[in-house]
Amino acid sequence: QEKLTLLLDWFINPDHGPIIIAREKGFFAEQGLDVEIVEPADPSAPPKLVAAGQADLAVSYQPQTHVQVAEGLPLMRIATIVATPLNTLVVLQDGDIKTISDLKGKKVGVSLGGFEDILLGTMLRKHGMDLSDVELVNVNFSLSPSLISGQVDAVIGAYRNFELNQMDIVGHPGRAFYVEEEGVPLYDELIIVAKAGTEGNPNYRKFINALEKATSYIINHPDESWKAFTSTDPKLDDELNSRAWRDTIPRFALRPGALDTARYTAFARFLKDTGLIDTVPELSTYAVELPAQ
Amino acid sequence: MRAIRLCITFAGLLVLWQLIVTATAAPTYILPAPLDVAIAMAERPGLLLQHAWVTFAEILLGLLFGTILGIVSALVIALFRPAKRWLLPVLVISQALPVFALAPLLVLWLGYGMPSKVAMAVLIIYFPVTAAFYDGLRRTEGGWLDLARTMGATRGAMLRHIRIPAALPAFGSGLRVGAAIAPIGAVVGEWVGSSAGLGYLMLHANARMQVDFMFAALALLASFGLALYFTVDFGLRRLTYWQREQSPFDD
Amino acid sequence: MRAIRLCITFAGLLVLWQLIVTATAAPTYILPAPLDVAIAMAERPGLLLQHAWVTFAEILLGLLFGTILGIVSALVIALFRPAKRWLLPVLVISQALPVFALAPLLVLWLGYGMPSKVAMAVLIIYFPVTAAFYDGLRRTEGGWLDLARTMGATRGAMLRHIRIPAALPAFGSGLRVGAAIAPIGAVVGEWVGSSAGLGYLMLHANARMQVDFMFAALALLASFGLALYFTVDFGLRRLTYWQREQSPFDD
Amino acid sequence: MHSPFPDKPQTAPSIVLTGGHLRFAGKEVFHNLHLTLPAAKWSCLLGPSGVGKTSLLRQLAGLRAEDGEMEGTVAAGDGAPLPERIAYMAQQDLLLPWATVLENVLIGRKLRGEPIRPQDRDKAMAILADVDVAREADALPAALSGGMRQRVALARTLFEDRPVILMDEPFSSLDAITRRRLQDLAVRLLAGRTVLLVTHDPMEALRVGDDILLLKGSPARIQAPMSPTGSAPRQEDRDGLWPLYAELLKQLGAAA
Amino acid sequence: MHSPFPDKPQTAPSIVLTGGHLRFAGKEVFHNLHLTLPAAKWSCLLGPSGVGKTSLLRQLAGLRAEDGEMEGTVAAGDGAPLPERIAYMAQQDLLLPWATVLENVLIGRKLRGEPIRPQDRDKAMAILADVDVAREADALPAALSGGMRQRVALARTLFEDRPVILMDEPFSSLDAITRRRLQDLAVRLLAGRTVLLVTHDPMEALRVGDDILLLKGSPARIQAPMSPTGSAPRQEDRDGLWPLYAELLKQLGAAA
Ligand SMILES: Nc1ncnc2c1ncn2[C@@H]1O[C@H](COP(=O)(O)OP(=O)(O)OP(=O)(O)O)[C@@H](O)[C@H]1O
Ligand SMILES: Nc1ncnc2c1ncn2[C@@H]1O[C@H](COP(=O)(O)OP(=O)(O)OP(=O)(O)O)[C@@H](O)[C@H]1O
Ligand SMILES: [Mg+2]
Ligand SMILES: [Mg+2]
Repeated sequence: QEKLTLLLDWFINPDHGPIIIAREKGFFAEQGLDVEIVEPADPSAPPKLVAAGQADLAVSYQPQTHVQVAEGLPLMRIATIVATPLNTLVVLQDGDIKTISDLKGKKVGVSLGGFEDILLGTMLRKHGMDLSDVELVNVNFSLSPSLISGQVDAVIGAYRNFELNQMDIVGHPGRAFYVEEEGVPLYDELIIVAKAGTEGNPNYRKFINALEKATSYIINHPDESWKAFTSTDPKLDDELNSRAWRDTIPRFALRPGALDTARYTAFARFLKDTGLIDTVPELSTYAVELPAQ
Repeated sequence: MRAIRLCITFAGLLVLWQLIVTATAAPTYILPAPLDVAIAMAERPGLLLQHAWVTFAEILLGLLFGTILGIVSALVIALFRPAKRWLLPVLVISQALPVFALAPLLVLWLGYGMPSKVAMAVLIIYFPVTAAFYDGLRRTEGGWLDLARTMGATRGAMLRHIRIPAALPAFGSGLRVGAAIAPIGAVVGEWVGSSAGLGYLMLHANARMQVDFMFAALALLASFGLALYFTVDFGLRRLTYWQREQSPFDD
Repeated sequence: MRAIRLCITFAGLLVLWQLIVTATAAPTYILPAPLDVAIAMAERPGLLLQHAWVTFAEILLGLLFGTILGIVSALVIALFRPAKRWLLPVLVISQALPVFALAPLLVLWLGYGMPSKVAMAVLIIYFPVTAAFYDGLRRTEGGWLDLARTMGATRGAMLRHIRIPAALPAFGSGLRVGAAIAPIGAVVGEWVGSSAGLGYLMLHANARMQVDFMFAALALLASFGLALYFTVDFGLRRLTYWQREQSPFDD
Repeated sequence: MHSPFPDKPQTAPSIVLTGGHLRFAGKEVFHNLHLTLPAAKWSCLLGPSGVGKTSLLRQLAGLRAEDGEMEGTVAAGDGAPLPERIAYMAQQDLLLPWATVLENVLIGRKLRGEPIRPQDRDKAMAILADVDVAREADALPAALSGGMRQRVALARTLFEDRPVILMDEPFSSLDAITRRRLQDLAVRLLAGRTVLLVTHDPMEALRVGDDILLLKGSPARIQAPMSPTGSAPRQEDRDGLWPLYAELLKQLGAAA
Repeated sequence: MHSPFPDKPQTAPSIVLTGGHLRFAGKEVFHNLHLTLPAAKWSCLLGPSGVGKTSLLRQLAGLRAEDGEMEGTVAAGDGAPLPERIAYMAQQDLLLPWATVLENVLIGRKLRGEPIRPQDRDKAMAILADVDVAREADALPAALSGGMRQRVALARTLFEDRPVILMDEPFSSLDAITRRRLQDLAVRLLAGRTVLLVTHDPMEALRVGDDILLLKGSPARIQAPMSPTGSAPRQEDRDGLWPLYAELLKQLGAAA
């Protein structure tokens, strides 16, 4: 059995479906892999630690990866887990904000992921405003509470599969504005990165194969896979997760190993246009589609 | 008698808590009522305890190493003048830096296991202990030192038989603070990266808005913190047996 | 002379930092070298300073209120026996609860403005100050109290003219610790919710992997922490002017 | 000669201790002790070291024994409350290290919340001059010699100007000459007060005491072997103290 | 009578201070002071309170003045290093509050890193018995009376058993009888040692001192008015000390 260490971006949640199912259903073992999964609480740490060689793989985000690579981190995207954006701008359903234009002069809570202000700026520009028309407030991980309690009028960084359900459950349903419908190019929300230069590691391909098998298992057996998911840890079994699970299934990448070069190139250009990165490095230096073995 | 008083205190705290909930009309996802928390606790006691052990172990190890390190540092600073000049600023800086900023460094060096959490607890406990003990060491009564000098005391013996005992009450002050904040160290460490412990449980629950469960973990942590504080306090009173406490308004 | 020593200390710290970078071969995105940080600092001095003022104000206000609150609490606990029984456990619990856990609550109650950060700094500073001052108050030399009693001292006057001055050195110990950790309070507060301040800047830079800029903010914070500590230390020495410090191994 | 005290007639009460009892873990210091200090007289208490003189003085001053059990009642002969009429000078000087010499002398007024008026300052300075530490009025106690500290403590007691004065070895750290001078000063300033003076110097007791008390034995009992005649301060030769001195030494020796 | 000291012949040196100088901010305590303590003799130092006796003793003991400037050299007559041959008993008892009475007596050995052998314990207990606090050997200092504390401090000094002994008012808190007994004890135990005793009691100086020294004036100067004859401890009447006493008092009075 070959050992691999995988750093998640955050605690285990339905977004990590294929990874957990691959472990629970023995698809990793089938590939001869023994994958150790570590849950951090600071999503910005895993890429650093992978770059520093502290772990083999990390769960990260496509936008952040562009930025990190531009900042000099030796990272290589090798797989995709969630192939659509999850990020949304959320307001209270019965609140004053009906359209994005209503945000002028309001407070917008943000969980600083390094990218949310760009998203928001793009969305605002589409409605003839820019970032200086709102007040950005860092609310860290208290996105829904800060919105529900009225401390902010909107939050950016809320996940459509998660925060929306969460708010609904506590009786304060939210309304989402989808980023890709407001001027942001489509991107992969959750990806797997390795340290650049290690992509030749044959275990990575095996890892992707296991993910692929797990994803198709999830699509085919949504209920069994939910049971398998919660069997990892009984505290995952609650209403929020079960609703999130249902909402996430259609967003899992069916071909995790595949790389949509056009999507990555376009997104890099978008980031350069917004000024977040200065240069657009050669795509092959930070994203690959690993060949079959 | 003491047990009764403790129970009353505990009940009083619960009532206070309930009052705050009622008074502020806080929704459950902001501040759950004590009963909700008790239910959450009763629902998954095994899970809580299992994670609690991890955290308790981290706290105790952190307190142990932090205290040892603090004692050694204070001695070095008090004994060697150059050390004071160079070490003290480092010490203060180490304290003013938010541990969180150092967390990736610690994880990089120590990995995701228990060592990095213990290191975090050590970092937090270290300064109060060092600062207080050092303060005690530098305030030794001059007459005793003079006496020791005329007796031809060796540096080590003077330290052992005069300066350290004389500094014990001050050290005690510092250690009490250290014991009270040790839980923070371990929990912050767990937030940086872990897969077990009450801190992990809390963040996890918090991210899910299972605020009642988060408070259950918090309550467990607070109880342990309280027990630790009073144990340390008891030990310190033993250690400074000659100190008479003044409660001049008892009567 | 002192200025020179300070500069040397500072240079020494930079060298230490560089040594750590070199020795551990830490990559820039985990621990940047001092020069990188200096460059990052020089690039956007205006931005840094503008946010620094916010944080410094939070720290100073937190220290001020935390100290006042600590002094008052210690006095209440020392003076009223029932207060000791009931308040002390609350105090210890308040400390054993990780501020981080309370931070989201504070922010929800006090909003994302400065008050919630000041409250956080207050929470962090409060306990060391209270515990140390209380410790000092309960150890007043019995002879002085006896003397005061025979003189028909009022409670207040005894406190003012004997117990408080006698407890000042211990209070000083606590305040030094408080001053050293005050920056953490403010920064943690900013992490949980803010739109300005060095903590906000650090989160931002961290998320963008501008680690050199993050360390620039960190360096600014540490410098301020150091300055604050030594200012407080200087003030405390003035306050306890009659205390003779022993550095018995100077010669 | 000037007197720092305005002519305020003070009626000094007698003091009566009944059933005085003190025990420390496993050690009975005194038991069922009765003692009367006559009004407006100087009583001098002698006794071997460790017999319980300080403890007795503390009981009279209304202080408790830290680790011991103390019983008994202390009352003034005139039936009025006693505590606020006592000035107590302990065996240690108990100067506050953060206060200057002058502030230490004035501390009683501050502790009672009374204002410090210019005349208080003048009175304090006058007493400091009397005990010869006026030059150090603004110094901190740390800058004083042992004897100077004791003199400041004495000045503080004299400043209090109470009808009842309890003093525990007030002159023990003073040289022979200064001691004599301060005995004379105390006798003059404390005329008409009820005074109990603990001392180790039999001659001192004979010079200033109207009654000599002896505390001896275990548990300790009080004896009143003699009352020198003539008005204090007495002179060794003139007042024929030498035979009394020899007698007192003998009695003390028997006590030891 | 038993002696706790084994018969170890000690050669006590003479002590010479040259150019002794001490000044505190704005106050010259002494200046260009010369002093010789003859070998194996008792010198007794008298002088008004605050004149500088303690300071002089501290200089001889090799201690510095905390806030003052001290100059001058202290040397032993035999040229060998002095510091490790001195035992110093300060004006305060300086007992360690966390150590029992017995441990306080043994502290010198502990501080030098020497082992505590059974015979050390026996010797310490014997000295404690001599000064009459053996019963409190296991008590903490807080449980002792002032005089008992002073006796423990004396026991600690005697236990040190050094050729040079510097004592600052070692008997000041003791009653007349105990004081005499301990003077005799000290004379016996410290025979052959070079001793400097600061005292306020002229008779004490005359009873035990081979040389009487007077420190007086400002800046203070040393005088050596008299050397009583006959071997100590002398008796007031037998050894004709009374005329000397009168003379000494006169000189002290002139000094004050
Ligand atoms: N730290 C100091 N600062 C200023 N003056 C000081 C200090 N210490 C001592 N002195 C002064 O030095 C002088 C000598 O003090 P010292 O203690 O030697 O007197 P002494 O002769 O031993 O008196 P006593 O018999 O009262 O013990 C005193 O006048 C005192 O005020
Ligand atoms: N805290 C205590 N614990 C136990 N015993 C104590 C305590 N305080 C005092 N004693 C004992 O009480 C006795 C009387 O002490 P006290 O101080 O009254 O004596 P004293 O007559 O004033 O002696 P001195 O002349 O030496 O000052 C002593 O034998 C002492 O050991
Ligand atoms: Mg006494
Ligand atoms: Mg002296």
